Amino acid sequence: MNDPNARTSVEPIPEEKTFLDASELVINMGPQHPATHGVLRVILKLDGEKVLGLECVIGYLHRGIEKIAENRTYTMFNPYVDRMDYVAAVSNGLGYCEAVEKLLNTEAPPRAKYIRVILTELNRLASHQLWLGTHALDIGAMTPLFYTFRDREEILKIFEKYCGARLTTHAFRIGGCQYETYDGFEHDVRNFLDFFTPKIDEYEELLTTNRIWVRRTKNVGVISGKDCIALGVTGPVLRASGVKWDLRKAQPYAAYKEFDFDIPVGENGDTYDRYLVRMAEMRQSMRIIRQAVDGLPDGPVMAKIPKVLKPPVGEIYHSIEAPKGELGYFIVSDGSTQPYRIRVRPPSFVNLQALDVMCRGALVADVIAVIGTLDIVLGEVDR
Amino acid sequence: MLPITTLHFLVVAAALFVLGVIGVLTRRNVVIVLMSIELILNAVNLNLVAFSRIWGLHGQVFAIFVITDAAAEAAVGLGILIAFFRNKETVNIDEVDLLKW
Amino acid sequence: MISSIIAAALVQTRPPADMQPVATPFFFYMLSGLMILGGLAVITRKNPVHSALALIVTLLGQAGLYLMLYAPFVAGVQIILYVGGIMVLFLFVIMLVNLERTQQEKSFNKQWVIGFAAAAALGVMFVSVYVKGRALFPELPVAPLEAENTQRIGNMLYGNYMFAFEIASLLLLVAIIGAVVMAKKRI
Amino acid sequence: MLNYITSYLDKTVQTTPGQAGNLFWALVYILFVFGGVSLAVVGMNWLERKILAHMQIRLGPMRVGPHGLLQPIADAIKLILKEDIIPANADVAVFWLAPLIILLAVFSVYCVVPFGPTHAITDMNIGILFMLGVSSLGVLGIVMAGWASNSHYPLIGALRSSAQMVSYEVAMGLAVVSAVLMTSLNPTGTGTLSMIGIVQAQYAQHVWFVFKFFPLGFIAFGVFAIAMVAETNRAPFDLPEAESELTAGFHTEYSGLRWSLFMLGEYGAMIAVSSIAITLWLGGWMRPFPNLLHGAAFDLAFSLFPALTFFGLAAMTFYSTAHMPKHPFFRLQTLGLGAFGALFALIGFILLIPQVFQRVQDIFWFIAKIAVFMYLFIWYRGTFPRYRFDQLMKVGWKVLLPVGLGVLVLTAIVGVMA
Repeated sequence: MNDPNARTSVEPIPEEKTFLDASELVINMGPQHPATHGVLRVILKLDGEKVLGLECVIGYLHRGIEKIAENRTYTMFNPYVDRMDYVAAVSNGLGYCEAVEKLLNTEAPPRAKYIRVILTELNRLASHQLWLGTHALDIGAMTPLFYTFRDREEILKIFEKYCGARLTTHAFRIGGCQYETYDGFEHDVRNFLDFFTPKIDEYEELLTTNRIWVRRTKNVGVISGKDCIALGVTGPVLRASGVKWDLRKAQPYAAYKEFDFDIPVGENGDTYDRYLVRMAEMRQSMRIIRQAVDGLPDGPVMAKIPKVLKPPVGEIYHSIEAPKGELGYFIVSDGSTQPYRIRVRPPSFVNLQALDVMCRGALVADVIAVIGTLDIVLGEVDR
Repeated sequence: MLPITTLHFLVVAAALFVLGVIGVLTRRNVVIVLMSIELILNAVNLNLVAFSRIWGLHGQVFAIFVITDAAAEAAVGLGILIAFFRNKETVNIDEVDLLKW
Repeated sequence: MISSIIAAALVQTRPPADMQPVATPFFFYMLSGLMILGGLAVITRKNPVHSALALIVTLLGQAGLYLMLYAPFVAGVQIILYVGGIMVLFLFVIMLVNLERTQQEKSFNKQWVIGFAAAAALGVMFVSVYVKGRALFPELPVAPLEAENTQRIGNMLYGNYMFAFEIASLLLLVAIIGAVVMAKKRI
Repeated sequence: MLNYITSYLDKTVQTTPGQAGNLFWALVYILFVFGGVSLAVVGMNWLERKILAHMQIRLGPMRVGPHGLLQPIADAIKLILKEDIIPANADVAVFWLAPLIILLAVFSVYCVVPFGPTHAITDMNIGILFMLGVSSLGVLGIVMAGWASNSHYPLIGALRSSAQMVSYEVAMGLAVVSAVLMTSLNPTGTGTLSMIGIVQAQYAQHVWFVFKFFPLGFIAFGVFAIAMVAETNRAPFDLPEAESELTAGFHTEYSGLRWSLFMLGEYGAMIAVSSIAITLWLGGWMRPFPNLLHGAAFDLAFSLFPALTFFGLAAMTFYSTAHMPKHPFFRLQTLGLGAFGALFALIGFILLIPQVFQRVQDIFWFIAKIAVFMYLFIWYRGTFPRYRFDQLMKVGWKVLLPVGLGVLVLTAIVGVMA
């Protein structure tokens, strides 16, 4: 469990006299709390409203997904990964499929790779929309939630048309995609892009220059790039702290090498920068999708792979840039049909470590904002 | 019933004053002692306003000054109380026996 | 000079003919009964929060009595300052220093007998003064003009009592600083 | 007895029942005002949900009655029938008293709200002082509720909200004083604290105080308008009830009827502070532009407004009745909506009777102004995020207080010069 005092980059809780010396107030937030995004339990040590330290208690949603993998074949385990980060199920599937493909030494055909990019980036948009809505709701702005859900619906419709599922899509197969795109897929995606471009401006109009929003998020939950790296924090949180690190550029996977896009980077590493970075990321995602749709090659969507997968003995680590950060799969194969061990490096779990660092000295209300800005999904934290 | 005269108000004020004095002299909790002092001040105020019915508005003006005074007294008194509580973890007036801490 | 002011005040305090307060004795006895019950509760309750609430009842009753004495401005100030300000401060502090331990201890100190005796003596003194000196209080069941009350108090505050008023503001300033100095952990 | 009752209706008695000492009519007015406020709260509940829903591209209540019109009644029944839970370690007496104190504080304010020159329960010489004082009693109820629940979240919520209300009362008071100062700008130089007197002063000076000494009156009004949102604990100052932080603030442990009393208090307080703002700055019961557009024709045109408003409402209702789905499943709903339309039309026709509209138009304008404020309250809630506690305090003490003081001083200077 997280021991708040074992951190290197955080000063220890000061031994000053607190709260009339009677006692420091210890408040238990969650696991049933509207702002902890699921079943996160946070034990807050407060001095009045000031946070002296906090401890995350996780595991309320633990389903043993990694253990389940040891009793499933590689193909059978594929749907399970959708249940980790359920708001970005497509990304999870992509990471897993690519990891196994790497283990098998095969590669998906180019058309499959393009479809993967399109769906993954759409999923990134959906995930960021959900984040924006809930984050704004936590800070007290109710309305963006409904706007983002309206627009997220369009993405889910595309998913539904493509593979029949909306949330836990299981869109990809090892070796490519199971389905060819449906008729009008490209049209739908282009339509969505045209529909969604003004919507991002709409969100920004509501929040970006709103004085209260700026006050609530500027200089809140500041974390330096150095601390981020020390804690293993990745994704938009890392980029908002000024570190230009995006796996899509750094270790290109799928077809990302072929697209032209920027990595938005923040400066201060505060909540407002994370907000701006994610908003910019949404625009970049749309750029990628447009390029991918325009350049969608013809060809098969499935590589030639054996019916029964028996990867050679060995181990592989493959990571992708999920909406929340680096999502890595470490797979150990003993040459049988079932993996010997699968270990997932979930971005939410690692990012959650930064909560304590970001909240020291802040107020209770900031803890809410910071939990929101970390964009954690408890399904992924607990697995 | 008798018409209400000034004396009626004075009797009520006297009763409140006595209650306040009892509170100050017998309670151990500093907060309640402070509240008893407020009772005493209010008894005085009632007297002043009752007399102002006879002698003009000066009594009411004085009552306002007394209320101001009570506000100042409450603020400082409670401030002292908090400082005291922080050091001794008690609000008993019996234990206020240090000249310096 | 003072006598002339008093005379002027007396002249102006003729009751308006059409303004007869309703059921005055009833309200008086009800309010004063409430006040005394509240006062009793203040000094007898073990829990300071209950004491504070009883004190609030007393203060509100007193505001009613002020209205009955044709002192609406003082009544308003009483409600705003006492009930809305001072008592909230009290409740705040009680919540900050509320200890379970306090409520298990004895609430009266050792010299309570002497305290009661002294208070009783004081009460007897009051009674004797009021009984003996009844004639000293002229009974004028007059009602000063309610309509000009606020205005005339304002005139007095900024006229006769200007200096006292300024001193009071200084007192409040000192009290603010004092309270901050006392209550702050570290300055 | 009958004489006593009818004597107040005499045309020569141009005063409120409280001042006339007429107990019967005072009681009638009290019943009217309190019943009206309770009804308005119920209506507000529905309107807030509908307006907020439409701002957020959803429909809001649609099931109970046509367009969810009966939803508040269903809610009320649900709340009354709900189990009333009192936490085991709560201080029962204080727990019981807290919602009642809040209600008492809120409803006492309405004693002096002037809905018209004679349409008030009573008029006090210290009217505005009384209003501020009584509304500050609401803090006590909140503190009591938070403390009596014997739980961390309500306690923090109560401390927050009492600190907030006490802080914003200061700015509010300063803004009020600058308005009161404006009432004294007459030949005799005597101002007034009475609510009716303040409106009459605006009438006598031919200007709503919000436009007086532009922009001084406007700034004072702005300070008050911000402070009153904070005072009623509404968004963006709804920290005591910050759902995402403190679950529900000071009334976390309350349920059922007692919780609904808190809601009644909150909405009642919103209406109360709005009516203070309207009385002080927006000309109270006076119709818009009383001097710019005066004359018999304009008087008649404006006095027909109430009836026209209700006709408009009726037309809207009939329009949506005609557009209801034709399926037999919706027959009852369609009929109900039609009935609502008929009710509005009936009220409109009643308001066309000269004796009625002449007596009622003051009340209508006052209520129309309140409605604008209520809409603003809802709009804020749909738009703004929530302030953090220290930022809220900063706004109160470092922005509103100096601005209020400055406006007060400037108003005094300009008033003396004028």
